[in-house]
Amino acid sequence: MTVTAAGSATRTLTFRDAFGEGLREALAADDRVFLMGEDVGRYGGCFGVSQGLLDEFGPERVRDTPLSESAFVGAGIGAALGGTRPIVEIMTVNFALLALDQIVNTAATLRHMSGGQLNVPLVIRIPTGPGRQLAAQHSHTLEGWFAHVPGLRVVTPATVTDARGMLASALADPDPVLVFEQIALYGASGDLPVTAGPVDLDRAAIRRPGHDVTVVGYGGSLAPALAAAEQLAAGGVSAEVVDLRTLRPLDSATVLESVARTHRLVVVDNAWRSGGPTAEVVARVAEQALDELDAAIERVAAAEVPLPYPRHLEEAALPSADRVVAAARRALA
Amino acid sequence: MTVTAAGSATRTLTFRDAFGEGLREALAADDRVFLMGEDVGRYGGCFGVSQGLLDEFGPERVRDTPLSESAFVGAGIGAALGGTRPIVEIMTVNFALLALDQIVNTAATLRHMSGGQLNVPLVIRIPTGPGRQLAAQHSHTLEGWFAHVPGLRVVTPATVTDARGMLASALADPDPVLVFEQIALYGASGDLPVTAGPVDLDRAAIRRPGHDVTVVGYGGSLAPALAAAEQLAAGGVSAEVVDLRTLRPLDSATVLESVARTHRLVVVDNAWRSGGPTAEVVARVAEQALDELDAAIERVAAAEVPLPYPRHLEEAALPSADRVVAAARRALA
Amino acid sequence: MSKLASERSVQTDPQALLTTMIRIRRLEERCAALYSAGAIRGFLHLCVGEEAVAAGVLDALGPDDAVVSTYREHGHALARGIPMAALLAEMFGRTTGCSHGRGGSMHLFDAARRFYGGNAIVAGGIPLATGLALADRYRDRPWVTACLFGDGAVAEGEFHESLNLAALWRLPVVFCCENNRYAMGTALERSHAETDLALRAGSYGLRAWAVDGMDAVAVREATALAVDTARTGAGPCFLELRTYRFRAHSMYDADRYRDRAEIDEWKDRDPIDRLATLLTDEGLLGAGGRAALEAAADAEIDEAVAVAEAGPIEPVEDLTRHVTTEVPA
Amino acid sequence: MSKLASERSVQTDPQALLTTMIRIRRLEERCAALYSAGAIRGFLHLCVGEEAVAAGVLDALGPDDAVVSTYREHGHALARGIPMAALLAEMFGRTTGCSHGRGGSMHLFDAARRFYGGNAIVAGGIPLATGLALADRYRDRPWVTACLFGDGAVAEGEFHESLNLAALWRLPVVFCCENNRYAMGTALERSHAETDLALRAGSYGLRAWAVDGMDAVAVREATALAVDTARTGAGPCFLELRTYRFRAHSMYDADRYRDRAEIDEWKDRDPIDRLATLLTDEGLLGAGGRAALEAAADAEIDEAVAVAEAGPIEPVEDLTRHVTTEVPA
Ligand SMILES: Cc1ncc(C[n+]2csc(CCOP(=O)(O)OP(=O)(O)O)c2C)c(N)n1
Ligand SMILES: Cc1ncc(C[n+]2csc(CCOP(=O)(O)OP(=O)(O)O)c2C)c(N)n1
Ligand SMILES: [Mg+2]
Ligand SMILES: [Mg+2]
Repeated sequence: MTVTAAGSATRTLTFRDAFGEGLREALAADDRVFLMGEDVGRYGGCFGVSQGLLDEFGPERVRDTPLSESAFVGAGIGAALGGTRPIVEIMTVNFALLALDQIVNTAATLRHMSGGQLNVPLVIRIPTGPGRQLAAQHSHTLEGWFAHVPGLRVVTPATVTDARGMLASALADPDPVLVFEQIALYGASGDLPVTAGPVDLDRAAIRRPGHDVTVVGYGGSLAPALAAAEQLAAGGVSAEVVDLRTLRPLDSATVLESVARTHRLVVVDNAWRSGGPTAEVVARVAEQALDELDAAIERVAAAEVPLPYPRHLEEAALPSADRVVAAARRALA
Repeated sequence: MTVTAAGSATRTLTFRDAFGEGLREALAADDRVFLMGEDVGRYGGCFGVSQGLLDEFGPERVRDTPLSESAFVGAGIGAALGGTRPIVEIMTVNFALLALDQIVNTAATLRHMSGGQLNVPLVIRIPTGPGRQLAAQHSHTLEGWFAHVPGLRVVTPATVTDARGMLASALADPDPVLVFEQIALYGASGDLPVTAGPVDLDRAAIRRPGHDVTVVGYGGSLAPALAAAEQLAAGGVSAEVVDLRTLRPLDSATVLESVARTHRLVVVDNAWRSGGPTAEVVARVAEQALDELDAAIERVAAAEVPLPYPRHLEEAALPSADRVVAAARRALA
Repeated sequence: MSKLASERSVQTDPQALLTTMIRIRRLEERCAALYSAGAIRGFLHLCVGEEAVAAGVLDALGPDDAVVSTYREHGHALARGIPMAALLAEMFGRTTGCSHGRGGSMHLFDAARRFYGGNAIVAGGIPLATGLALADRYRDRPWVTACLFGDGAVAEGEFHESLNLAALWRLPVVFCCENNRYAMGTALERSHAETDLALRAGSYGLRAWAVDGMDAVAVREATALAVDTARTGAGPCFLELRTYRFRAHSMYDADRYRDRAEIDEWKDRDPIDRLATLLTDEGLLGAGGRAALEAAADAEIDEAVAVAEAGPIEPVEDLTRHVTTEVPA
Repeated sequence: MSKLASERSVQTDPQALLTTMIRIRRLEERCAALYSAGAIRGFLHLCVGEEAVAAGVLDALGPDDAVVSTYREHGHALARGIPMAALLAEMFGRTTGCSHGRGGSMHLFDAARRFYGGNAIVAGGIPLATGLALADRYRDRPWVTACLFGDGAVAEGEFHESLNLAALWRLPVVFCCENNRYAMGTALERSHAETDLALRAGSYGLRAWAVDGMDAVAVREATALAVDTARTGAGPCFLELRTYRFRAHSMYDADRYRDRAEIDEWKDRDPIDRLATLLTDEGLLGAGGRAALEAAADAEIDEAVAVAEAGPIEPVEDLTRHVTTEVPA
């Protein structure tokens, strides 16, 4: 634990540990909570997030499932209806495609179809994102698809504090919540205030205040946004960085307020450019704040290609701090 | 057959028959072509589109499948690799969720993963859309999801000529093409030039020229766009109506050119508002033609609710000509 | 095959089964008329001919047991005890409907009766049922979930994944496959390489057997046995209930894919006629007894239609309600 | 169980199988080293211990037959005849790789050899293989598709849907389940209610049997029989090839979920040792014969590594190529 200049105590931990602590706390706090998914138990989680939990909580509460994404996600929905609080892990978003029917046609619709009689207090954890040379089938960023669906909440922790706190908030939500965890961040560290607890799931956050240009990111695109802001600052440009945090419901008010201050907007997205979730951010600004804009909106997103294996091509396909800086400079030109 | 004033011969037929004729012609023209899907044969197609084809072409070429969306779509991919030209029907887009893994992780990626060695000349027909009081699980508009994925082509016939001609064009494409057919249009009729043949799949079309405001629709949202233009004309407003036709690759140039003439944009979409395919249209205009806009962009889209069963609520949830007119008037105010 | 009254297990009340079947049959026929008259819209799937399944399965469940069904669920819902007026109001899209009018015919729900729909995705309810059973197991409750689905659903991946999961974890589910030999227009043998569905299900290591689904008493007793098995922790069971639908797949279907002769053959095995005859033969149903039951059902339906029609429609201002839970401020 | 040389079917050449297995083993071990050195990236799944499956299955196929595999496919690719240099260049991300460098270890392709990947979605290749067989059937070609996948894949819905479809349509596919008893860290009996996978597969009405997957000759002969069956129109077959992986699931896996003793027990059945011993006993492999094969494999690998390393990387300007077919203007 360290104490910062301002006197607030923090400790440093990895995203992996932050997510893991969130799980441990959730299991300890409420015996209706259990974790299920492929290799969450004996293996310790594909990325080590749930290491140790099987020993601590036993096989009823930390359940390894067969390779059956549709069935175990659907079983999570049923178990949630049955009064438990399941946390279902889909090993990565790439395999979530196999469970989409259950998520979209059942989890998201049950409350509505039943006229409000039922609710589905289910949390689905989905590791996501590119960056590890895993090629075309293992590098998807599909958070935007889920964010399109009424009835779901989609959160994308991009800081250690959110990684630590979002699960508790998600479990407190009476409706289905999808938590997208960035695989590329698991090994990264950040500072967590020792007083940190559940976090607000309704609001975007300004991660760095600024007044010349607004840079919007979320999940895996927050890091290049922040790095770009750093570089821009060195060149005398003050960038305000907004972390969307929750893609549905989308807090566009925070973005609009920022744009009202800066009059310039760059959005950053690991998803393919066309139809990614930041298209919605751009659309809302174009609808609601056109007069505020002093420059064309810039998008920095993934190239329109299934992700290639070689590092140099994968890097070229993805947003980088340099590309964000260049976009911001265009907006300021 | 009728001969219009201009002397061009046309005949009137339903979308159902237009799609059916396209199928018949494709089967007759190339013996590598076969049709497969649930109830396409004996039943005649869930909506009657393939009525009669089983008798005409036999069970090898018109194949009823078990209820196994993932397997028969995947089998279509494999059969395409194996030198045939399968047309796979997924009964409606609502069930396409069960086949998304095959479409996204296999059909869209095989060419790239193999470094260009393979291509997948597969056509998938997907009836889609709301409007028949089929409620929350049977009224999806998810074309935009597919349009997000590099490697796929997504076409959305909204006129009888496109309904008649797009299949041939899709079959001529060496890569996977998804043809979304509007269920609500099957029974509607239109005029088809007797000389009509394959159609261009690369370009949007201006369905009605105008100079005051651009109204963009596609598939099921073209009809309210056109009806609105009619109403607007009665009030002295000249609306230009653009039919996107192909959602991927998106021909934004046609939209941008129109906006450069009208300086006002209304987009109409049966998909849920947040993250629907028209968010991308709006985003492109905001990126590339901000200076052309004299008013905030307007979106008329589906309400953020799983579609409700009662007619009055379903209607209220969907775009209508009146809502488009109101949006256009706001843009012109 | 059905046993004589003296041999039947004590809980089975054949008169009650007959009454339920007649109420279902008459309600379904009325629904067809209401659909033709435009009062019911959307898709409408009737279970005429399959009433023995609805009556038999549902009668074997206790009030705490859960039910998961399909779009062909009117009979299940009625047999579960949902009032006719609530069912009809739902099909009329009224707020007094059992799903507040939001769902229509394919989405009948009743949380208090643990009736979890009404699912229009074929096989979509099977994972859900597995999860309800998991919750009961997890919370140590002696409840069972009955999951109803068709023969077509057996071809879907979700069926396979769920049966394996339920068998692996020994969950208290009874999988009730209502095998009416057709999935829309596709006959069983054109959908399944192995048409003995109980044999197929048995390969997951659970108890599975076929039952005459035109015999309400047999269905009731088989279900009771399966429910007992599941309740006592011996794991899930699978019942293949062999039945037939007398009407088309939906009101939208021209029914061109079946032989008239085949339909007639099955109609000869009408589950209502059959049980009524048996009860008459055994002296348990007097002359005019069946007609009286039918008249009572019709009276109940008349009243329910009137009540349902009087129900209000939801104001358009409420369009986006029921999407997420409304948390009181 | 393997037969004596005199009893083996004429086509089976055990020396060739041994050579193939040794080439696979040495290549895999080299890949591990290259991964640790950072020359190979992404996920790397090795098949050490499972070489008898790769050697035996692939040897039973003709050049026109098709192969569909998984992310654990180096051995299959090599046994199919893809040159080592093309495999290694792929793992190094060079344009001379068998997938032009775009795919990496999990996505080895070779259209000319009808090797259709290299699929990183568990069970994702099974529908594809079914479709390749459908095309052969449709075009009246006497070709067979071999579809390789793991025991974990059997739990997926796509397995079930595909087996039913293939059996229903009597398609010429041989489903080769490489049962190494683990799906990542999850043991067979914690994934499957019924662990006799051949029995499960048999319930689709196709021929299915289990084979000692540590015996290359047995695998070869079983596959030949299955391929013949499929080729002559008698429908698909399913082979459960019982084997074991000696190394972790991937280079990323700490392998904490298996007992050392279990691993050692299976290592005693090493398929290479076993066949080498058999051949030695039968006088078909002289002293130093195995060492010579290993040395030859190493020399081949050394040269292939050098060739692969010399391959160019793709220019960044070409990033968006290979997404759709480039139609010449
Ligand atoms: C996943 C999915 N695919 C297709 C459909 C369209 N559909 C609705 S009912 C049906 C037939 C189902 O047959 P079966 O399971 O035997 O039930 P039955 O209608 O005979 O009661 C089909 C194909 C659907 N609703 N869901
Ligand atoms: C659909 C899907 N779910 C999960 C994964 C992650 N994953 C990769 S390999 C694997 C285990 C597969 O086991 P098995 O089928 O037995 O093959 P093996 O690795 O043993 O060869 C898992 C869970 C995946 N790639 N695809
Ligand atoms: Mg049926
Ligand atoms: Mg395995």
